[in-house]
Amino acid sequence: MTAFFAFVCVFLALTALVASEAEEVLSAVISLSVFGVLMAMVFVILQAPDVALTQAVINSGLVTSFFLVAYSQTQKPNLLEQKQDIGDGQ
Amino acid sequence: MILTLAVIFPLSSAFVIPLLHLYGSRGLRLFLPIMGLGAFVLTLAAAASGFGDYALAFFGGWPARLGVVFVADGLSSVFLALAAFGCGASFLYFYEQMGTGPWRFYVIFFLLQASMNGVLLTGDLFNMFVFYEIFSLAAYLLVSYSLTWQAVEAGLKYLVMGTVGAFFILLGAAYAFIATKTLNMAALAASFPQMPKATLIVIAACMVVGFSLKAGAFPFHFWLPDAHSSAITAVSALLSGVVVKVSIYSLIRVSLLFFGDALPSVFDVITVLGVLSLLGGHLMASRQQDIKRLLAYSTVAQIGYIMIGVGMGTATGIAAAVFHSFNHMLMKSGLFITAGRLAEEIKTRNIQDMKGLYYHRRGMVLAFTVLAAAIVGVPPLNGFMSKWYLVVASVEKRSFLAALALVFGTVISASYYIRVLSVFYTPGEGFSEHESRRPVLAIAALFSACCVVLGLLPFFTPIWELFVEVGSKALNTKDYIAAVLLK
Amino acid sequence: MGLLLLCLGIGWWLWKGVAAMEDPEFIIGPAAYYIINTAEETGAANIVAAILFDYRGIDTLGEASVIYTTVCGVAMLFSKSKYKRSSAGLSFIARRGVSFLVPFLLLYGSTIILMGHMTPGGGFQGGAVFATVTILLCIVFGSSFEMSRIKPKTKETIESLGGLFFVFLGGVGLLAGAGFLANTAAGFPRGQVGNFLSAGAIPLLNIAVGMKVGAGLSTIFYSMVRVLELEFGEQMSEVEGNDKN
Amino acid sequence: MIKISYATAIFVFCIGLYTILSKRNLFKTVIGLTIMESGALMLIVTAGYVHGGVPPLIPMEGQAVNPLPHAFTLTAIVIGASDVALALALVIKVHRRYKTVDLDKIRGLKE
Amino acid sequence: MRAMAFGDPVSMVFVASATVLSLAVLLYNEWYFEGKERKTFRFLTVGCWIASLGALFAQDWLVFVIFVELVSLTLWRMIAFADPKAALIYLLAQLGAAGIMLIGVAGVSLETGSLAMGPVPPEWRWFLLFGLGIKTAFPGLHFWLPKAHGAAPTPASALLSGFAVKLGVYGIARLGTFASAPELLIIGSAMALFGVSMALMQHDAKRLLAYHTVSQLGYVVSALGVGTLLGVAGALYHSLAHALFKGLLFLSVGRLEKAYGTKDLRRFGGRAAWEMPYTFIVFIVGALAISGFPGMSGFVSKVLIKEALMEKGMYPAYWALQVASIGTVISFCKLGYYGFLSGSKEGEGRMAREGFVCFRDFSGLLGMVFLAAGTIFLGLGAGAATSFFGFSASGFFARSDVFSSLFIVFLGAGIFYLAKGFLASGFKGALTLEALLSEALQILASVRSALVKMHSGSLRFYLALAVFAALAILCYLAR
Repeated sequence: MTAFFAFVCVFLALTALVASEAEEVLSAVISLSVFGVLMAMVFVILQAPDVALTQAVINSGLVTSFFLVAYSQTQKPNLLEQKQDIGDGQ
Repeated sequence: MILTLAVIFPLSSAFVIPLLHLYGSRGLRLFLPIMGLGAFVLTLAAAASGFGDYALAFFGGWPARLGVVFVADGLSSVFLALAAFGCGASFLYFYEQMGTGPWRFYVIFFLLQASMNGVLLTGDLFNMFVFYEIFSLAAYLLVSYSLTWQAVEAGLKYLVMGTVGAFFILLGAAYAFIATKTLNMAALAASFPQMPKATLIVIAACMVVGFSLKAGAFPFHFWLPDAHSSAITAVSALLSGVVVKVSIYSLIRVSLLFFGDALPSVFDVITVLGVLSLLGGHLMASRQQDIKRLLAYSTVAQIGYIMIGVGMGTATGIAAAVFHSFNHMLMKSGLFITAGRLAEEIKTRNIQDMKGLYYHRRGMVLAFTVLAAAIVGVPPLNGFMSKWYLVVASVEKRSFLAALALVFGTVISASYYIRVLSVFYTPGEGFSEHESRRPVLAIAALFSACCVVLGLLPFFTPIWELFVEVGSKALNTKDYIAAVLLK
Repeated sequence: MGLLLLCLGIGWWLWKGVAAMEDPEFIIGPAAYYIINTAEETGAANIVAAILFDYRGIDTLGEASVIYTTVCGVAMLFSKSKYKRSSAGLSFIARRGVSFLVPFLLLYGSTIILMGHMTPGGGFQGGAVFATVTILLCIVFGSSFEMSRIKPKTKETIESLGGLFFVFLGGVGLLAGAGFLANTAAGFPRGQVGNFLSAGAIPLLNIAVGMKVGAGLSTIFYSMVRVLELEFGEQMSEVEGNDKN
Repeated sequence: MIKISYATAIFVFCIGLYTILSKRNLFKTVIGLTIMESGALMLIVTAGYVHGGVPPLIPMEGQAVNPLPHAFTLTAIVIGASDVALALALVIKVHRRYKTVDLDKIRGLKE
Repeated sequence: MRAMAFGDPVSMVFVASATVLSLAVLLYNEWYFEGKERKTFRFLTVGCWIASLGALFAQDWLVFVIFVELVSLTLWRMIAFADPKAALIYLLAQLGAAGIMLIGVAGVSLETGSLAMGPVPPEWRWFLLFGLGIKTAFPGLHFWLPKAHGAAPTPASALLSGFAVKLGVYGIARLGTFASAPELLIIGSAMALFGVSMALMQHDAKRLLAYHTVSQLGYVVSALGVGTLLGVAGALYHSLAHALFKGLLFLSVGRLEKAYGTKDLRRFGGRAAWEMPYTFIVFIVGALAISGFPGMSGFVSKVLIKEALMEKGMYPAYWALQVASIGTVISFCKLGYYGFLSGSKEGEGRMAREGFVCFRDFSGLLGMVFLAAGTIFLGLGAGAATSFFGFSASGFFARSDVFSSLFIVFLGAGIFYLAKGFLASGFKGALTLEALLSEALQILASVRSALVKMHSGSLRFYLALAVFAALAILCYLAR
């Protein structure tokens, strides 16, 4: 059991390193969701089912989708000038 | 009962506002002042209940060791009063300026007030972290409320640094939990001395770093000038006056309860941070041209004063720190409200362009002068008295470095506040001649009056003995543990 | 390079802090009490849900208001943006497949919420599943379709009602004089451990939190995605095509 | 077993901290925040682990794991998620003004 | 905190000097200022008077420090009318002094449990002495005095050297126990010599008078240092006399300045003695008093101080004071000669008539006559004055004292007559303390610019510094 857990931990650390060192932000976000799934697996091994479920749904599910939306916002070439959007000089 | 209501009432009014906005927006104009007033009164009631003896509120009927408990003692009641007045003033200012248009601001404002009361009252470490997160998120949002690019950038930087600080606090709480498997502060305080020294060091470092990062002490203060100067006036008054003090309260509570006798060298670290912030804040403030940035750096310096008081670790030290926090709330909120309103009216924040403002807005500039004199430490006002008590506290502990830093700080703060005042009073070109609206003047006048009253009070009434008693009660943890756990 | 040293230094100190403590053989502190008395005191089979909603109920209320702050804040940040253009939906096969899948997802989410006090799960996880459902609709069918089905007004109402319901349940405990968020002490029926109608107020609180988290997270996603603009040119026609059927 | 997970948790925390400090892209900073937060979560959960433990559900066979850290981790995960959501919202707004997410160019508010 | 009670003889002396001087200055203001400035100055002078009364009647150190700060605030306001920058330096010096005194007072309240004014445990004596030193312009700490006097309008500098500096002396008097304090003696004589030597080098009338204030205070401080009742009496008497004749001298120089529009000795009209006869007469009274001419108040107090010094056999201090008084005589001959008698090329054109048209002109002179009368009364009525202190110095006008002071006066005049050419130009002093001060400011400015560079706006640097500080804290806690 410990050997399997050690393997998962090493893999976990690797995914974290990939998430931080990847050049392309998209691949970083994807490896972040993989990291979330692995973290859920670690919680299962540590006998914490509630936490595993939450981790799976929120960190690898919702947070990744927020990242993707935010990333697409910044990549989208602005069709029209966005001046009003920021509401400058309130 | 009162303690729970002090948190639950603002929270539920935050939940109610969207419904009111959607289904009965006419009612919003009536309900908002009621909610603001209710929150103010309940917070004061909670403060009053905690002043004499420990006031406890158990959640879910479970005793302290099992569930979460709200504890109001002398220390938290002074800070509750401080929060009540600060939030009340900012609420009044914003309500008078913007009315009920931006209803989302009020939702976040009430959440901030509820979570601030939560942090000041809670007796559970993790619960304090949760409430801490709420009011930090609310603070990030209020900073970036005006959506100008400065506010958004300041909000982002405040968020990233604040979250790193929050994770350090979470780490500290986690380590405390690992060692003692409980998170109730009283139970923790009882079992801290038996903890291995390595863990104790990690918890102390994490807590001090986390809370001073949130409070804006020197090496961690970089977000504070940007955030407090680019926020709108009501928010920067709220941030400088109240939000920063809550982190100071948590620092006092945690360092006294846990490291009072287990790790006394924590207090030397806090003193050094205090001296650094005092010198750094004043030096940076002395070269600012933007009046709100000047006031923000002055906040960093005043946080240094408070941390020097806390760092002494004696009853008079804590009393001086608490007294100065209250004074600083009065002075800094008043300064931000007056300076902010003046800056908004003449559409510029550069000090040099404000020449001759005295001859066009006499009331506001007079209030600004009294408050500036108070914050510099001119004798009859409260700034002087709190500085005097800080000097007494630091001399009592024979730490002359802190005492000399206090004196040096007074001298430098005098130099840059006088620079601002001299610009105000030199006759300059004509601004549009009109007096600010009634309520803002009333708030400014009220705050400067409080400064004068609090300055003279220690001569006639034993108010200082009250504060020393608060300090000594906060110091003896055994009394706290007995009150919370045995009942 | 220096930064790496900094972080490793912090890591080394943290490791020294943890290594100094020996591994626990048995459970000490309040958790031991919870494991023994959860069954008869709260009637919930899932001890973590009992802790979350009964022993330390105020934490969860704090938790729900953290999400509430973020939702209100993100909506405030994006409330001034003028562009409410629908994002392009996916191809026909994806739409048909997802429309088949959505009911099961909703069923799964509601089971997590309702069975929260017996099996691992609860308000947060169920609410998050509901949020994923709305996000799925938003991506596959385009944000205007999702907006037509679930209007932002209803989402805000659900969220606020959820919060008020939670505070109301807590108030019941307060009125009964047993402190805020009191469960069995405030008269909620404990019922038989393990079956559906048990554990007093915990299922109701689960529902309240589920409503709040579900509506909240989808509002966050919606207000972020709403301002997504269309690529100029080719995608425009494809969107009209999809909307017809 | 517990010491390994403590070590991994602390290592992941340090990776998160390193990402925030070293990377210039704002998204990487927010990713770093998430990773740091997950490291802290793992630390709390392993605090409750007992060798040969059983998940804390009432029909327990044998020694149950300490359920208290699970409640805290649940709360901490949701707090982390809302932090990230707000951070990303602000990142979008900052991008609108600066047209870039490079941290070294976002230095409008100086001394 | 029993704050207020009627003072004992020591504070009565200072109260008397404060009242007399502010009355004279009030009268002088009428003439010196016009329009709105006059109103504010009237208000400020009264405020300064009340604050100093508060300080003199205070029974406990904290209230004393509070009122002393209020006095310096009102004086700062007065100086700021003429030159805000010098005023700021003055105020910062006073605030620093008050702060350091606060530390001392805090120490006292800890040791003795009470804040009562009175002898102070030796450990905290140094703090209080340092703070009071800045107030009484000890040699090292007097950097603000010449700048403040040079810039201040005349009534303000009269008040400043009149009793603002005296409060410091009052503090030292309160501080002193009746044992002899050698450090006060050394500081006193150093002040006397330093003040006179710097005064001789000045060519700006007001700065000259300012340095003379330093040297006269040297007399008072060394008298306090003697520790006997006679010493204290001499010190108090001299400070009272000094308040009057220094105020007189400042006011008369002020009239010169108003008439000729310049303070520089080298550019006076030269026939001021004939054009402004009354001012000249009053100036002569002041000059004689300060140089200790028999029959003037200066003479009485100097004799008292010298007797006190001789009684305890402190010869080095005695001779230092003798040399200083010779120097004083020389510099006042210089002031009198260049100010009133000998003309210089540039000063020819200006003419000044001293007309007495309305009460305003008259009141200016009235103030000065009032002070001159006080000086003369203190000089002649010495017997009555000393009895007030509770001892009778009978043979006051002993021939030996009269002869020695006459000898000093004529010696000084002789030296002046011989070295007239050399003194006229007045070269810039050697090591001025300003250089040292600007050096300190330089370091401060470089620290500040380093700080400013740190606030570069980059988030990564902020976080890196935060993590580094966290590491430092960890290492400190673990040592």
